Amino acid sequence: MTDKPFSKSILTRRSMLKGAAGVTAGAGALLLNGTAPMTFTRDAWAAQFRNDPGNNPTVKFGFNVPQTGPYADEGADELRAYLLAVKHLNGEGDGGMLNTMKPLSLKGNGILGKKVDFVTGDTQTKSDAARASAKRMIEKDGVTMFSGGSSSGVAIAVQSLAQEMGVVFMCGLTHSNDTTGKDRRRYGFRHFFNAYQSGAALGPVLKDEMGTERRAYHLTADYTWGWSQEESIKNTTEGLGWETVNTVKTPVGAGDFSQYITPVLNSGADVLILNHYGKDMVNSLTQAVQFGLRDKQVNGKNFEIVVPLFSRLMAQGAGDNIKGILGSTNWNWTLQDEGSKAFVKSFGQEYGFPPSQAAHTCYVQTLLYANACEMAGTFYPPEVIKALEGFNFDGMGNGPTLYRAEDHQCIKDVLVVRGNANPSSQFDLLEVVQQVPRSQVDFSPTLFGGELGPYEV
Amino acid sequence: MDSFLLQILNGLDKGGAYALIALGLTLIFGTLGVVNFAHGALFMLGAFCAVSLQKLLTLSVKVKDESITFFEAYKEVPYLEQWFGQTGTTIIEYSVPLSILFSIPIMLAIGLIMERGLIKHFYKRTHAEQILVTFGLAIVLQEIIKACFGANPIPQTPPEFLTGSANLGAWLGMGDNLVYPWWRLVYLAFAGMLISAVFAFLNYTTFGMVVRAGMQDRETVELLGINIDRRFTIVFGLAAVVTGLAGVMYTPILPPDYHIGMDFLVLSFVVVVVGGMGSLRGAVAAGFLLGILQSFASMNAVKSILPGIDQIIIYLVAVIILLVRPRGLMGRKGVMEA
Amino acid sequence: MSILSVNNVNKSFAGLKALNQVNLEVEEGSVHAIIGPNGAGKSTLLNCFVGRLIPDTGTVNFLGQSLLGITPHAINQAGVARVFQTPEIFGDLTLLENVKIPTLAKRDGAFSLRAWSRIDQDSLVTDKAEHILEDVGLIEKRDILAGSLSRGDKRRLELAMCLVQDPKLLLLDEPTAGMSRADTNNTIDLLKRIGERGITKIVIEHDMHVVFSLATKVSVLAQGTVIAEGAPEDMKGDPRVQEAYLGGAHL
Amino acid sequence: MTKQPTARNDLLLMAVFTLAILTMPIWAAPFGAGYPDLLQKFAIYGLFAVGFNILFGLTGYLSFGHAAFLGVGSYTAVWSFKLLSMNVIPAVIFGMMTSGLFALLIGYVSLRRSGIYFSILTLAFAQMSYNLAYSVLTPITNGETGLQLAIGDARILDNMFASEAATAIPATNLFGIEMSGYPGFYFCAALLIIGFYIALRITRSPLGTILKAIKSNQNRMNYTGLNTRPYTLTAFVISGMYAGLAGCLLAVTDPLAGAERMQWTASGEVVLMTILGGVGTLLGPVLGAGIIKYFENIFSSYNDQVLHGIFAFLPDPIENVLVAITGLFVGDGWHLTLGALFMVIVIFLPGGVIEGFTRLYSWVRAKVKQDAGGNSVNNGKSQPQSAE
Repeated sequence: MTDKPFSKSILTRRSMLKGAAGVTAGAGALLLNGTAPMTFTRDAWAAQFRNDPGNNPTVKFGFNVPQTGPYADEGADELRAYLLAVKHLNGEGDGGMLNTMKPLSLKGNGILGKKVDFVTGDTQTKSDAARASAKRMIEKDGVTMFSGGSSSGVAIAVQSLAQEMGVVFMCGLTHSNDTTGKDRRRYGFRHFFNAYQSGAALGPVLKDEMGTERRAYHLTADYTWGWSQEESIKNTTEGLGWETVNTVKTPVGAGDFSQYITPVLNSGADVLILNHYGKDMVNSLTQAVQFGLRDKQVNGKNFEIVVPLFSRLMAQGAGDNIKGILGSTNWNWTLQDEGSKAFVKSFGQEYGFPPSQAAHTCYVQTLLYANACEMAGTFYPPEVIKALEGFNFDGMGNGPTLYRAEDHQCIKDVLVVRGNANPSSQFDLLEVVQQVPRSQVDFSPTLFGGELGPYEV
Repeated sequence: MDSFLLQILNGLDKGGAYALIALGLTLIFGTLGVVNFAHGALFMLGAFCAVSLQKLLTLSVKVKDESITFFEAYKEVPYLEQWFGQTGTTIIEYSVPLSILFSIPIMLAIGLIMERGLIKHFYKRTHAEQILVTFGLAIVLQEIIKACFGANPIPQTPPEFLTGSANLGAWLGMGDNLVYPWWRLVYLAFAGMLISAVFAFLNYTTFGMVVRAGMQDRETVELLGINIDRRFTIVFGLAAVVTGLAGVMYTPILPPDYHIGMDFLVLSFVVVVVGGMGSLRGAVAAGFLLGILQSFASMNAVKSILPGIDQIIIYLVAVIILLVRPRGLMGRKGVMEA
Repeated sequence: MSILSVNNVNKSFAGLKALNQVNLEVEEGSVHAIIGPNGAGKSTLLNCFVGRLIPDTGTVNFLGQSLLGITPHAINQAGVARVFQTPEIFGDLTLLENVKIPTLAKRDGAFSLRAWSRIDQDSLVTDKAEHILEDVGLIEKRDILAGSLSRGDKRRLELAMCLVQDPKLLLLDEPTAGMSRADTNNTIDLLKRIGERGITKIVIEHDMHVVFSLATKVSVLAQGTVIAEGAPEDMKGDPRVQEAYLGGAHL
Repeated sequence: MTKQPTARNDLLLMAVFTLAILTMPIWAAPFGAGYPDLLQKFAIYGLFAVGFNILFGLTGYLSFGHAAFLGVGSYTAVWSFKLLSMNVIPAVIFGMMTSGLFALLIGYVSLRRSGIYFSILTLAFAQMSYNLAYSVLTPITNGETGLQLAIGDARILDNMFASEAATAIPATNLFGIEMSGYPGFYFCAALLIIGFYIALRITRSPLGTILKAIKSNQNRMNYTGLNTRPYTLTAFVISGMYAGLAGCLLAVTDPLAGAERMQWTASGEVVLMTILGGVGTLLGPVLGAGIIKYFENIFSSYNDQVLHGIFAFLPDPIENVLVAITGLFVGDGWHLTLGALFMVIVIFLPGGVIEGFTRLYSWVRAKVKQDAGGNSVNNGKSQPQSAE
């Protein structure tokens, strides 16, 4: 890991192509930089993109995950998955999902004959820190692709950086409609599902379990992801015939939610929907249960709580309070398809516990990018992007999946889960109620607007 | 009417928590004059005393789940349950109340060590240096906890009979919706008791009187041949215990993680300053005032008129109070004004 | 002509009468000592001259202008400087800087934005500051931090900070309090030399030695009221004064 | 004896500082910090800290809300990019103006109190700004995601001269020179040098001396004929504008403005930078900013693989032990190292890193003197503490 700060193209390719102005300005930098002008002399298009591995025996990936802050545990799990993916790509270990992925262009000898190397960074779950870390990977370490993240704000911020810099970003955990909606980017890809799909998947299950005459009360984290989820769930439930009693925004990181929970008691609502994630969700759910909401009878029905987006780590934090609560998730380790089994097996053998949904998504994203390079026969981003766009694959844990070309959203099965009332082990926290087929959670790519932007930057 | 009463209860409950945290800080910051940015860390350590005891009590036999072959999945049966049956289960159930006893000596020791080992040397240093060293300490403590317990919140449950809600409405004849969680009522009562105890200690014991005199005029007290240093150490320990207990008791309401202290740090400073530097009464009053105002600002009726008011109410009130009353609610002149 | 005239000033704190119908005329060029036992209201009276306290009733006029409700810095700008009982100086600054601050205040007014010129190249200010430091005998210490001075030196520095402004009226609150006999005598000499500049001075003092060395006029304050007034020699034997001190200093 | 730095000392200091900043890409490279983004961050946060020090270092007023001005500067700059032009000049001008105005308002109210009460007032204002920017002000700030550029932005000035509609989001530029990468760093560096020079001039000016006097003794100030309030307000607004400029530059080099820039932790960060480097010194805040940003970006990137690479020359068992131990302090443990560093510095070097240099310097000088057999060797011109 020696630093060769000046062997990388210091001037952006963009500014080089824009002509003299950029070169004069960069004169100071040029003095320090022997190789930058060389990019002109190479004639092949493939040589003109940022961080071209060229003749290096390795290709470098950047794994940008929260290592500090509230999502540090999730970030650690993501990092484990990435390391595993790198191992499998390089032909080490048991190969994991490389054995189940279809169609597969990868050969288990790295990518296009190059071994995969990686660098890591800390997003701190802050847009600024995440972008700074990503820029380090791009500018200093010379990564060809970077991936990671545990929140939509970070994903969107980093994704737009990817577009500016011309380096592909494979999103980690991000659930907001905006990521592949109004803030979609040509250089960003999302495997994770979105809030709309959560609503679409939960709808029929909610109808089966709770009927069509319900009165819902929303508590919503007061930022873009929360609003986007509230809207999606509201549309779904109102489509079922439910009435929305109230939607209340709560400050992020409020800690004590009691002042928002007590009004629910008198509202006449019989369902509480918590549009919270992470710590907020752990706290609001714990406190809602303490207020006895789940023991209540309203309108002759049992009071229910729904948490539209679940993760196993959150379930751990909420302890017993999660039992019996309905929600949706991208993936769960108890799935019995070949891909999931292969992944859980290699992850479990490597680390001694099952992977989280964030780990799964990060693992799959790495493999998908690698496979696209192999398909395209180059690391040149526009070609890789084209290979990923409209890519149909299977054997990665969510059934047959399409990487949609129009918005870079994966369309695949979504899981509706319930907090396990009777876990058989410390990891068995969520039981899968239904694997909702992808046809049911499909949506028009134009639904949320947005523009991908150009291939060439 | 119900909702109004409930918000008052919420406010009192929140206020109790704020007051307890601020009480510890006001002893350290308002009276010893140390800008202690590690105060949140004391709260966090208290909460993790409860977590540690729970982990200790639930040390378990691991019964392997044979259906899973890739890694060790197991059901945990705590030794206590295995050895003592029902009694063991009950002991585990009472982990949080037991933590009170468990945490007092630990927090006292932490407080004493912190004061003797570090803070003592910083009484005469500038506030800037106090901030840097205590903030550094807070980060270090936090990271140690993270290394031991991870970053994820760890759920804590109160004893079975305190898990549900008290049906206040039925007692008062006011309808079914006036319910309030038992544990929050317990917290409120506990906060009241602890605050009274601290007041009684400082007001009615010789020790307390000497300390209060020393806070007013350190030199004179020292001239009387009293070793005020040692007493300040004990006050620091006391503050650590009070703050730690606030943390222990709060765990069933807010599953603790390593960052919980930082979340309360700013708030605790605001409460102390709004209450007025050097005033214990002020800190308690400000805690309850801010708690209640925050609860009311979160009511839908209020929010529909002033959107976002619940996000800023604490700070808005702080600004108004400090502009109307230059030294907070009950501050003493000349404390930390320069 | 009187430079400061105080008419029927009253001031109470929480019902306690600190000043009771005080009348005082300070002649221009005089050294006017205000003496009296502890708690007589001397410092309270002084605070009414500098804008720290506002009298409940009555008037305080400086050169015909009312001082009531005027901020301390504006009163200073009008020409009133003050020396405190415990020297108030800028401990973190060098002696030279200490003296430059009042020089700047005198020259540039209560607020001016000279953010670009170098203060060490401002020869006008530097010369004046060095000159006054020489006057009070502190010039060798010009570059050390004021906080490290002895109490006597601090007092001299504070005097220098006041004198550099060429005030019309100088208020001295126990200028020799806590000083050794030698330091006291030095200070008296210094004050006498200042006297040659013709600055009007009001001195609050316990030390009768100082009073009789300096004052041209003495007012005796007791229980918030002026009970006697006159030349120092006349005051020496006045029975009212002796009674007021009640076994205090024997005059 | 406190030696007063002369104009010549200062000229030398400026020359050395300018040289050090401009050659940073060269000498920072061996430390793994020689890439544009981190260099930009060094310059930007250095500027932020220099400005903060004008308030805190000189007047002693500890603001815990300076991040608000950073945020306001960023938002204004991005809006200027969106509405007016991708040229950075209007962005910088408007950013400094709005943050200055904002500082004037907040300062006017907050400076009615001093000491801790002032700190809490500024903290409260900043937290209100942050909370509102994060939620109800989303139409202006784009909430959690942060304000970003879009292809369809108005860019009135640019579009007056543009021949065709943009197909991609244009880059921020200075009359055609793109402000990413090294040009962006040199732009920030130039502003840092200018900002540093202004701070130096202010410190040496009558204003600077008066501000220091306010810190030293407010009571004496009142009776010295100087009205302290406008002076402190001036310092507050100046340092607010520095913060605003730093915010602008964050947006210039990376056109995105997020609410988290205004959070109290961001305000706290600049306080820590200043104290870590040395309150009231000129160079200290720049150093402090550099140290903290270095830890955040470089220490956090060391993972076990990197460590194994570093210790590869050792026998395996020793290598593994060393990796295990150092692994605690880097990667996800970088916070721990930073916290420990804060404590070590303040315990052993009251006065910050600059104090360390000063001590080292006097130690070396004493040593040299000794070696020279008592002959006084005065090489005071190159002394590092000419910063003070």
